[in-house]
Amino acid sequence: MSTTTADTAGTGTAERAPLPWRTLWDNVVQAALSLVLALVVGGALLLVSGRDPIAAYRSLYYGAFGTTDRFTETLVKATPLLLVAVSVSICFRAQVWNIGAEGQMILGAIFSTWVALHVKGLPPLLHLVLAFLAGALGGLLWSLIAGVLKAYLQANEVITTSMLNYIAVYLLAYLVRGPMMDPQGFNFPQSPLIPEELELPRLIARTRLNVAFLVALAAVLLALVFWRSTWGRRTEIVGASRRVAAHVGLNVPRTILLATALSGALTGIAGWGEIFGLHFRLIEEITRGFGTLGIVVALLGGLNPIGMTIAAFFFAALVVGGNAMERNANVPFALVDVIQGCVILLVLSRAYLFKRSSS
Amino acid sequence: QEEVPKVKVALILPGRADDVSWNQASFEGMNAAVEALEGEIEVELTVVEQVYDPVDIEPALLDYAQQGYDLIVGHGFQFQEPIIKVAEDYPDVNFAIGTGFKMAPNVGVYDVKLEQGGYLMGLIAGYLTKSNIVGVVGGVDVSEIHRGHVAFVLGAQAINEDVKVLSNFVGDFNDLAGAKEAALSQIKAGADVLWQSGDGIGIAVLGACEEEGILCMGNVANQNEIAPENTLASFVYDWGPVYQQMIEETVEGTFGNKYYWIELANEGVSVIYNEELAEQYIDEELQAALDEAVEGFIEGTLDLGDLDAYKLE
Amino acid sequence: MNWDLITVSFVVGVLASAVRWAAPILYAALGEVFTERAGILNLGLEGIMLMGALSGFIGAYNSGSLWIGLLLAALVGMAMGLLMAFVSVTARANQVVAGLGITILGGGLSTLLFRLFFGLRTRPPTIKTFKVHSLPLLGDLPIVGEVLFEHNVMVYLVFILVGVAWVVLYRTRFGLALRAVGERPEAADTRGLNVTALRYISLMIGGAMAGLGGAYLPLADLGIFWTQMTAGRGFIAVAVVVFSRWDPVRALWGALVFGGAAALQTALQTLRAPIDSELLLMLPYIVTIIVLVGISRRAEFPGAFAVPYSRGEK
Amino acid sequence: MITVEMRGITKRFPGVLANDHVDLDLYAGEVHGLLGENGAGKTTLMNILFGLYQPDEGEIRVRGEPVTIHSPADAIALGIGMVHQHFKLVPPFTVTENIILGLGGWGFIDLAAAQREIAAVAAQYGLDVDPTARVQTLSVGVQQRVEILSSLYRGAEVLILDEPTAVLTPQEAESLAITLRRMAEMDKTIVFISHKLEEVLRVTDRVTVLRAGRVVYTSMTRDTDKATLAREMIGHELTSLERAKVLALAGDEDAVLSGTTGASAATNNAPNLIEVRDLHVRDDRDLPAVRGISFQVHGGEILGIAGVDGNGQRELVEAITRVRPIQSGQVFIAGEDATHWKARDFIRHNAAYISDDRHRDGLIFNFDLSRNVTLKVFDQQPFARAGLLNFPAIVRFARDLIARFDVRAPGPHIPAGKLSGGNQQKLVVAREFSQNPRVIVANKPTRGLDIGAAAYVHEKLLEERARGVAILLVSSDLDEVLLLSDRVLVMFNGQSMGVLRRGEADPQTLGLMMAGTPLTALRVQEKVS
Ligand SMILES: Nc1ncnc2c1ncn2[C@@H]1O[C@H](COP(=O)(O)OP(=O)(O)OP(=O)(O)O)[C@@H](O)[C@H]1O
Ligand SMILES: Nc1ncnc2c1ncn2[C@@H]1O[C@H](COP(=O)(O)OP(=O)(O)OP(=O)(O)O)[C@@H](O)[C@H]1O
Ligand SMILES: [Mg+2]
Ligand SMILES: [Mg+2]
Repeated sequence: MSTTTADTAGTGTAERAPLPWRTLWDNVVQAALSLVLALVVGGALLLVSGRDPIAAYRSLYYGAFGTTDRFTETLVKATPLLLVAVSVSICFRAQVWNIGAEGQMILGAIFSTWVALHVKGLPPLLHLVLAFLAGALGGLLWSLIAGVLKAYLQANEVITTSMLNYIAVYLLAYLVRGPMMDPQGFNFPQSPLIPEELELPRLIARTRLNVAFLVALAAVLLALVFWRSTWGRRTEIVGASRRVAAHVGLNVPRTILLATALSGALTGIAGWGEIFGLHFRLIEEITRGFGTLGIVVALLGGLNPIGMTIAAFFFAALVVGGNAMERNANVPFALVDVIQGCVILLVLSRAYLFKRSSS
Repeated sequence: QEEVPKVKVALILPGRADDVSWNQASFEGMNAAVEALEGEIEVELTVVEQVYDPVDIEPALLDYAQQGYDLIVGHGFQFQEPIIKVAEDYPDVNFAIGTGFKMAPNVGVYDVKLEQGGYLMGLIAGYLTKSNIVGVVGGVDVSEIHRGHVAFVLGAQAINEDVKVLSNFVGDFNDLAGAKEAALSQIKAGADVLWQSGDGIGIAVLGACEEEGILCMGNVANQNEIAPENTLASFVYDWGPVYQQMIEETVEGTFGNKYYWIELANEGVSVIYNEELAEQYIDEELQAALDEAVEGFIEGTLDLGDLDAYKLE
Repeated sequence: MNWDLITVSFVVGVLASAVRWAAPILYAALGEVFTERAGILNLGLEGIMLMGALSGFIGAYNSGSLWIGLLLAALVGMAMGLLMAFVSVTARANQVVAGLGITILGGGLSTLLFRLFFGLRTRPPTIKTFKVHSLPLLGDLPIVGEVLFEHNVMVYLVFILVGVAWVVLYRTRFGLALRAVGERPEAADTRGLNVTALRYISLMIGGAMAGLGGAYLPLADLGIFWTQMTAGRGFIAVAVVVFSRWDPVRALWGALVFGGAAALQTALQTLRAPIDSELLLMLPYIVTIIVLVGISRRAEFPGAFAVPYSRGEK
Repeated sequence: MITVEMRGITKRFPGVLANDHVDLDLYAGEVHGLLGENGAGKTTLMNILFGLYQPDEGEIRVRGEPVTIHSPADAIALGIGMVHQHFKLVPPFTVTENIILGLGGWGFIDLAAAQREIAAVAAQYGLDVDPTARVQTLSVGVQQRVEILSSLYRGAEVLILDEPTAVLTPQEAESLAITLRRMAEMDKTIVFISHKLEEVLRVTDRVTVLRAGRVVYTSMTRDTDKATLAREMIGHELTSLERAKVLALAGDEDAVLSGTTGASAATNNAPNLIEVRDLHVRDDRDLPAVRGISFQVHGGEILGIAGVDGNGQRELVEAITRVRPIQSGQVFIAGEDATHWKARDFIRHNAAYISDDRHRDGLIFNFDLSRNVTLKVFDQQPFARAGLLNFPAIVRFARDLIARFDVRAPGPHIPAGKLSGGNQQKLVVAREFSQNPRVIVANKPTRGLDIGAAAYVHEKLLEERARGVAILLVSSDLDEVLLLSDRVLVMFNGQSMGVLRRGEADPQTLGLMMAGTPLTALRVQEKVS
């Protein structure tokens, strides 16, 4: 048995060619309305806790879009969100409820950093590519654990992937204190820095926006192509009904494995991007929250590549702006979480709450 | 009338300001420093809590740097890398790292000699144990916590050759119930004096000792009141003086490229005893050992060696 | 490794610790059994438990009665369950994301409200917890007595609730209806049952139980509230439910297996097993996966698991 | 006495007017036949009466009182029960649990008492069921009895049966008819939906015909006949030629098709395209279901498999089509050993398969029609090039099939789940026939089709046979088997009771064999007597 969860968020199942624009538009309108509602709720909470909502939201907006620097931060945050969302959307369409992005990202980071540190004597570009592939491989292998357990032993992936997340966190903790610890690092839990020539080039000087962002956009293109491909179609059929898929001659376990593998590879790449674009060494907690938010982004984007791009950008703005609001408007950090939770729940309920407005 | 210099200071805490521990000590120390400087320097202070994830740290630093803050304090080892990176681009802004080892002309590191506390608490535990088993519980095996645990072992062994020291890490600073179970497990294994290396989980360890009726010691803040029947002493941090020093140096332009320690020598740390219990338990021999150790630390004659390299198996 | 520390008393301690680890998880898992039997996957347990912990603490702190704390925790948990019900049943949203949303919301809201209620303090507010009571006769049994019958009242209560849950689920018409709704909602619907209402109720039961499970931590164990103090127990509860195959009695075993792994991990650290603590900390999660794989081939998910219901009428 | 009056009932779905100002009166003590082509609106109308759908317009009165039926709970309270085409039972529950579900408050269950009560009701109506059996272990016929019993136990005065006989064996259908008559005598009202005209004429007291959502005809059954009913169902918009054909079909399909049915195209040297040797297969519960079956089907031949449902037919078909593992024995397709093939190999060898359960195996309900018709071919030219889908080609193909097979749908983009049952079946048939197969395995291919559509499928099968295709046809409808098959193999308890040639196969012999008497034994008896 599979964990099947129907999504109401307008996953196009009609052969109206690749993108159901109309559904997408409805989604955007409804999402915007629910966002407004969430901000109203958040505003009320701000008032209750004695803050000025207008000032707070102004600093949120400023924090996310105010200057080029702020805006690039939003894009930086959108990068892993987008990669994770594209990745999980593949699994989700196959009805594999992989919530293990967190762990897969960690493994991607571990593998790619290992290659950066331990493979010697390669020209930088080749070295970087190899590290990239290693990152993909790390994520792929970690996600395949759950994939194999699911495809051949029917182990529920919601559970296995969430357990694997914990295991990955402790594995990383172990590595940065043990085998991969920086010997010159005064026992700090981190690896040595990767060679400087492997750092991803910045797209805009003095900002953190780097090539990983382009990789995320490439993943979106890849997803657009994927859903027009026979492989994508096989994945969808297996997702829609394991039984029908078997009857029309598809190899169901293999399709599940391929979907989890592809998904894991993309998430692993997200881990690679964080290390090679931002941190330049293995540290703990690099992925906190991306797994969850990436999943949210995927579903709010209706598992549609374009929808997810919008959602990723939006959530990145919310997070970056939220953090700024916390810093500059003296809003308690917990309130930012509350607003985020409200946004998620309201946006999820959008089709119900705003039924009329879009039909 | 002389004009009072103005300084904008941002304090970034990785946890809650009311955690009765690491973050709270910093929060209170900074407020004390600001107050102490009143009239001399006008400090505009911003505090932000729960900036824990590396992914959020760098944006926070950048944001403050761009807003023209003069001193940005990151209260934890996870701030080291981002601060080193950002500081390069903002040479006019000063940055302080709470525990670390990297510095720059505009970056200083402040840290606590927790090993001093660990050693003193180890002496007490090693001396008072009847079962010859003592224990220490921590959140995560990292930087000053690691040094503290190691020094605890050394202290206990220094005073009691036969002592066995148990050491548990909970893996999560918020898992209080897990910390309590770790303490209970040590008690079941025979430990009869416990210490803890702070953070929220420390309170849970004190709770376990209270429940089981054994002696324990506090850390970071004066925690003697939390379990007054059982807590013999607390190793207390006071970041006020170093924060004050850092702010003053920011005004003077001498900040950076150095360590700002709180230690016994500058009274940044101290042991506060629970009077009633101290009377009962701390005899002359123990007192003498403690005094000697404190003296050794202050004079610099007591050297524990390279604690970072010491592996707690 | 300190073999000499392994005494009878130590081993008994490990087993009793397993029971204590299991108790709050079991509360949440029992409730989730009802929820999932009705066809809803509530991944929001973690957030609901945190809200339960907070409200239980506030209730007890202000009233001076732990029982009022428990009542409040159950009510607040129920309210969170209602929220989940609205999103997943009425709005028919994806349950995985809805649950994650509830978790984020519960985590933030509990911290926020704690700060609003108690402000910034130098010392955390505390309460006296439920005392440990050794049961008459049973508590005097050697070994078993200390492992099972020397606990606080919330541990005994959850044991009783296991039986109650079993009876309700298998011996009452309500339980039958609930299982039908999760197995084949259209069958329940055509027999005049209100699928929506039953799913709401199942989520309210699940929420109330998760609230109690969360409240266990401040009221029965620690005496204080702490941000994120559930530290993943809500997700573990979901795992326990799946590997208990939606059965209250097996959920008891499942929670004990996890509790046992966690207690064992702690014990091994205490004994200074020659493994790094980080690797030992993985133990409970690895055990969970292994147990899950062991039973998965036999795990018959409720027929309509995680599938929203509608009559197909647009 | 009038029990139910429906007045001006109108129900719209996106793009479809399912019911258009329908008036319907139901009397106590009558069996009321409801007829109409696939998609005419029969199920919709009854779902409205049962509270599953809300009408857009119109009024319902029960025993003279105007009522609003918001849900099945309301319907049940008004004494209305419904047995759906697709049963709504909880498979892992026992019969008793299914029947008492939703009744008697929320408290403790007194299982013994409930079982006694159920047994009593069952006895009263002559319905034979074991109250302690798990529903998932019961045959379709028994499951239907559970559904009927469940309504009666709830005190239903009005019982709606949606195509109850579509899944029954002739014997089961007969016993159902008896039960219905008995209920009518007890003054119950029964609505009987069916596509089988003879049955309707035999069982009902009155009939109503729906066409395109409208009531076009109502009559006492004794005042009407097959031809009239068929004409009313099809309507007058057809050309006279088509109408003549359909009417003829309704009257005597055999005669119309005789031109093609008579002689099999198979000759002795026609290739042997399907062969099964000593096949053993297990069912979902891992019990032996097929126990040593062997046969061959040549090109240009239809081999019928007759048998009471649940005697291993499904497992046999699934083993041949390679969606179920083979225990032992061999399967050959077009001369190749297919024993170790995958379903994909079967399909790639130009073999088509129509499953008897379109819900589970055949269609993806939330995929649109174009996706559904290309499920097996989307990765082939011209639907895919270089691994990418060619959407225009796919849509063109779908439009073409929809038109050719007369699938009543607003277009290729609507989800398959929104089609009426019969049109869903047509969609499956269209897909399977679209690739010019050499081998066809069809399990109950006309299940749920109206007479016109069923005749169309029959015609198609015969056309394919004429093309030289080997066809394995499984059906529990004896008429269908007899009409189409060149030879008939009767299955009982997983084994073959023997093979009859066309002409040898008469309903009586088949009946005996289906009940478990091997042909050899019959022959011996014949000789003896
Ligand atoms: N998951 C799958 N299920 C069914 N068929 C598949 C699947 N993946 C690939 N195929 C089929 O296999 C063909 C070749 O794909 P691929 O090269 O990936 O597989 P393969 O193992 O080489 O298969 P083959 O046995 O056909 O050579 C595709 O055109 C497609 O029809
Ligand atoms: N839930 C629905 N959503 C959209 N359209 C529907 C729905 N249910 C039925 N329809 C449409 O309403 C029309 C009538 O369908 P209905 O199922 O009542 O036909 P029917 O007479 O029972 O046909 P059949 O003999 O094939 O069972 C059909 O065109 C069908 O496609
Ligand atoms: Mg119908
Ligand atoms: Mg190939």
